[in-house]
Amino acid sequence: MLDGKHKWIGIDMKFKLENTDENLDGEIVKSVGNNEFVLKIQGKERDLKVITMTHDKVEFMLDSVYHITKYLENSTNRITLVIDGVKLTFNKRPDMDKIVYKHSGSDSAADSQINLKSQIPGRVVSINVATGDNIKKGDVVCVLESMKMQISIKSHKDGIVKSMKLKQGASVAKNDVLAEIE
Amino acid sequence: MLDGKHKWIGIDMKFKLENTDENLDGEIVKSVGNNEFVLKIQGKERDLKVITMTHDKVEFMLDSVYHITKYLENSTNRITLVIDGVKLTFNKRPDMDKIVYKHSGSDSAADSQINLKSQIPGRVVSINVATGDNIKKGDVVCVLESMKMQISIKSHKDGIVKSMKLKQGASVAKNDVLAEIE
Amino acid sequence: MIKKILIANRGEIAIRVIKTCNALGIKSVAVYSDEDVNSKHVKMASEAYHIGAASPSQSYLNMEKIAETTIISGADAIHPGYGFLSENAEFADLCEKKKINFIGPSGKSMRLCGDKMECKDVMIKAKVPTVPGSLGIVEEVEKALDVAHSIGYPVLLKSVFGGGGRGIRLVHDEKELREAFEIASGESKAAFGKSALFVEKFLPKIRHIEFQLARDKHGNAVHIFERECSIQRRHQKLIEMSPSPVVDQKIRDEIGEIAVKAAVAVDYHNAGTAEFLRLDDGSFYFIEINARLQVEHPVTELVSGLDLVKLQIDIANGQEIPFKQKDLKVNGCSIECRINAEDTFLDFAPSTGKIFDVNIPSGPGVRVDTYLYPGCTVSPYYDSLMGKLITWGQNFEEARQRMTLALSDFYIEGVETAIPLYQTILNSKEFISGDLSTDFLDRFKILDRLRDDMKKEASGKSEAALAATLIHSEFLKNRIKSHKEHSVRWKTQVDRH
Amino acid sequence: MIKKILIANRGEIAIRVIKTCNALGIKSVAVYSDEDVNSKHVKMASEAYHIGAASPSQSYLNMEKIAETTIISGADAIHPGYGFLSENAEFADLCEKKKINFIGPSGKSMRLCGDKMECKDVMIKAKVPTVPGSLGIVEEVEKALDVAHSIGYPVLLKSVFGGGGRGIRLVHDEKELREAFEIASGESKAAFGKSALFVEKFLPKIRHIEFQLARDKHGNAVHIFERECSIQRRHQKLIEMSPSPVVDQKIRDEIGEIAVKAAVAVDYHNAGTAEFLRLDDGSFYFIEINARLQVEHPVTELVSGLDLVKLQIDIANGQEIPFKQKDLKVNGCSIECRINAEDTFLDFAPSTGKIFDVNIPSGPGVRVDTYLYPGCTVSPYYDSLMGKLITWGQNFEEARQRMTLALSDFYIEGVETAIPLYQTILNSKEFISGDLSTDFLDRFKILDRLRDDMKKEASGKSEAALAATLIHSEFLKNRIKSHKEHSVRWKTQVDRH
Repeated sequence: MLDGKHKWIGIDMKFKLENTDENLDGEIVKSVGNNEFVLKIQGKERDLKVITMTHDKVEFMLDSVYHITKYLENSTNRITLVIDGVKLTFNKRPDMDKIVYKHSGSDSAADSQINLKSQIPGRVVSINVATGDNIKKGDVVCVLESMKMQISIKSHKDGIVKSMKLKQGASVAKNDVLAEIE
Repeated sequence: MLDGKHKWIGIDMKFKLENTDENLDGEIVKSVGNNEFVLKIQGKERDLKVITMTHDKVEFMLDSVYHITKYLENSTNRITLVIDGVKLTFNKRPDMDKIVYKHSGSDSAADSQINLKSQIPGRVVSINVATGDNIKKGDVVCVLESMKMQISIKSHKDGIVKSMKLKQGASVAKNDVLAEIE
Repeated sequence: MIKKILIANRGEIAIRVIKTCNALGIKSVAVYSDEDVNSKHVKMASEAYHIGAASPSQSYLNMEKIAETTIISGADAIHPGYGFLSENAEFADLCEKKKINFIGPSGKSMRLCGDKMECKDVMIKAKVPTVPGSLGIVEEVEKALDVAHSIGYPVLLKSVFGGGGRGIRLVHDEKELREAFEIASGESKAAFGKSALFVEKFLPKIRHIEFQLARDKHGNAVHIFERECSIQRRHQKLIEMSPSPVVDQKIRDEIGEIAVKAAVAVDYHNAGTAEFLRLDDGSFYFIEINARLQVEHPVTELVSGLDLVKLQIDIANGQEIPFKQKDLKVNGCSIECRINAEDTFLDFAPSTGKIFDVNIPSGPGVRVDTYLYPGCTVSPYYDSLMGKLITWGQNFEEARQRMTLALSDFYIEGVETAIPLYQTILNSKEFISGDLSTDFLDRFKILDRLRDDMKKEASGKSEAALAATLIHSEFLKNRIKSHKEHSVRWKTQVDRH
Repeated sequence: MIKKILIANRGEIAIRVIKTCNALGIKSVAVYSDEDVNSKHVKMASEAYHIGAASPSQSYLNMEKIAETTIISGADAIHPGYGFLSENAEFADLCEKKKINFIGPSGKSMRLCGDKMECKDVMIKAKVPTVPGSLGIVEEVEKALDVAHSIGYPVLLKSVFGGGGRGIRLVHDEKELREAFEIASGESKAAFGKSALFVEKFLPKIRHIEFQLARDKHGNAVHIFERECSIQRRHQKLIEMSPSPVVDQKIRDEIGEIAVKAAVAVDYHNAGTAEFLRLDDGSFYFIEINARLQVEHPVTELVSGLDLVKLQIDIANGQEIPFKQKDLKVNGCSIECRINAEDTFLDFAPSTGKIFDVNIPSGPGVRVDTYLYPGCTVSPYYDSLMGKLITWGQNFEEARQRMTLALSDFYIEGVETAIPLYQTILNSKEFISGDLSTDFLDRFKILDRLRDDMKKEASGKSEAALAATLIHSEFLKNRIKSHKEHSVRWKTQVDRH
């Protein structure tokens, strides 16, 4: 599925395009090497090749069409960018988290592990389960904020929450154990 | 003379313009504030106002004429720059040090001091006097290399070299004592 | 003969004048305020002098300082550009007194052009058609009401000292006229020490068409065709073109001759402009003479092949205009869009700040006059015109297509501009068919269409933007995780070489 | 009708073609090699496809891959630009086979143009004057010697497969001819499997003057004036202009007619160029037809007002040329300088690398066709042409002045260019008086003058440079001493706003 070497995490992004009724949904399906990726945008597979990327700029080819994107704002609730000279704003969809992690564990053998680890450093925005809760794979365990984006961390397996290692507002480092789920 | 607040050191620069017989000689006479300076170029006073300055670029007005200079090479023996689109190279004059410090001590009361201190950090290129030497104010005590330029450090007073605090090739920090001269 | 010109201006027009100075081997002297030390005109001129604080009254409007700087710099002439001191008769007089060659008309001629009522009077005597209204200024509201009654409402109440759309009020009835008169009269008294208002018939669905003029000191005069400047907002021009879609050679000859007559009537010498209103029935009414180079002069340059700044300098030198009316032919079509720093959706309010990035379009038939460069600043102290995009084509359609392409290449990061608005206008069927008028934006609800266009554009790009955002989020995350680990991966291709 | 064009090229010419596609509402498809993923033509096209490795043979010369990409992308036509596959008859045939509209002449016509000897033969039959020399290729050195003897030394030994100055040898006597023949024959055999050389009289002090042609599939043909391309180095053009200083309307009509005749003789359709040599006595000799758009086509565009790429597309669409010979008038004068990445003082050796900074000139009468942007790369894999600076003026002198000004505004950091050389040429009295010839650089020892000019320029700037260096040294020193202490002092004015 995801390129093992680079540990691509399948992000599922859901936005609403400002000033329109347009809802958008997309995810990275896989990395195919040479800076090329397969994405799923609005349910359709698309090929993307990165040309250059910096902290606020992406130049890329999407299905053989060149685009340049510059990010002007990247906050919790909205992302404003200029693409090919056109300014647009994505708003967080009110019905769901903006970014849902499909995979929280980094290993393919995640199911057998007890520890739910954080892939990213971040600040704990909310804790959504408590010790003793019976949860299912994919349930949101907590929400972290990182680089001004809120990211839901989901359980990597079905099980019972044995312990929570988090405090609201606290910072977690990469690979910190967030919870034990048995 | 020099603006006390900013401790402008009067550099006397002597170059030969490459591919010509032209010798050039200039010094900073004083700082008059607001990024403006009085220079003496080829014996004539000129007003210079700095507009912008970076590690390799100077934009300035010289007697009301705008110039932009970009440095391409700034090594021990030569400086290559592009000024207003014209590339030119200054070579070190064979007859003298490229840069002669007119003042080595930073204080006006330098004459009464024993310690010859370094105004700049740098690497010791050569040591030109030995303990016990009888030297005069202005004699070169040593040569330091800093930012790829060689800078002669001259004695701040007449006297006898009591001790040398230097080793060839060693680094000195700003305000390090280079020699004691009594 | 002029050897060195001080340009008493800033921004794109100062640069425009410097370019002609360079072409003629004339030295150019720039002046700059505290705010402008980094401006492009300072960098481009042969010399540049600081003349004062940012506020125009302390720098670009400081007549004594500018005259003094001219003498210090050894310049023998002043080019005033447009705005600032360009139509200040007192300054023209001062230059004459100090033996500085002012590149423009005499103070006397300028006074006549500047005093709209006196000028109108002269025009009526010279049998130049003018807009129905008061014959001279009206000091009393009752007099204004009489005039309005005789010509019929709605009427415009205008200040003699206005210009560029300022000091004009539209009133529909007696009550509105009384109110407007009181306010306008007060404003005028406060600003100029006297109330100097006049009343003119409001003409609906008018076009603004102007004729470029040139007249030398020997009395030779020509017009260099018309410019259609009907696309406006708040009485200020946004888009200009030459030729006008409603002017054929017959009309050009006829109205051009009237324009020349107007220049003769005020003994004008310099390049200048006679402005007219054109009604739907094809009739033209003279409004005023602009006694200076216009912002929109490049469209005339592109269809005539002339350099109007050179022409101004030649005339100031006392030379004869080196061509006759019959030598001038309209070649193709040219359109200009003013690139202002302003927010279309905030009623065109100024938008100022640092320009982080700019891409200036180029290509066949594309000309850009601008002071922009990456890192420059759009100052709140001066007007919002950052530059002008001008295209030329063999015909209107080619010029229009080149304009839409050039507009999409014109990227300015840091301030808002009307570039998206221009795209909507340029692509509208009404603009294409030439159905122009000064109320074009309102009449066709252009701002609503612009909103729709922008939605459509954003919608068309939304999937690509989402794709970028997915990958960019990964990148940011990986960057946090490990700079080193992924640095090779994200190294740009450019760096590879 | 063509709806989508694949451009089988790169660099400035790919961008040039994209601009016309945009203007016509035609979709453009770019192709790119590994080396070019960051190139501007990729960014500007509607779509872009990767076609192979950096080496041209694996990408821009890969006929099958390009044809295949055309079909995959849904393009219905190919524009070949110049160079690469533009004059490859096999490729034109391949396109025909695959039902791709090749924007150029038929393979048959191209073969005729490409085979210099066969073309010459056709021209002689069509009574087009050609340079004295062998009637057909000479396979044996003895035959070459006979021809040389009959026309007189010095002679040029040329390869049929040469072009753009390659494969031409000047020989002064029998001995040189024998030696040159052996080498050239060997080269030709190695490259093309056969020796295909011919001998031509060497003509001293010649001008290179060419005529722009266009002929449609209905047999309508026009010439669009001449271009003077005499300023060359190593038989490659540096500066081109239209009109030529030695061509008046009578000569234009006369030689233009011969040029059209040449196009008819090879049943040419497309825009193309008939190249001539002009001797000092005023006689013209046909050399060859270039069966493609020329590098220097913009000078013709600027004096004719035409878009030659549009004209090519119209002709490929089977349309008739929409004007007649009598509709075409030379308007003003245009000059082009080729902006190559090469070192004038290293015998014009290529200079490649990253472009750290670039300033592209603009202004009245200035056009720049280029792929340069700050951060782009000049690749060693492809030719050294980074762009073209073209100016227009009402007359030669205005175009020339605009060129010298624009050249001084054209700043490219990262590679060497001939910009200083062009300044020396443009300002030389010989260029100004029109005393041009293909040996101009040698005849007037221009490189020596350039050295002098550069010394003078450096000398003129040396005091300002020393002033800058004094202050800059202080700055560097202070920066070391204390970043914080002086940061406010050196803060740029730009940042202040």
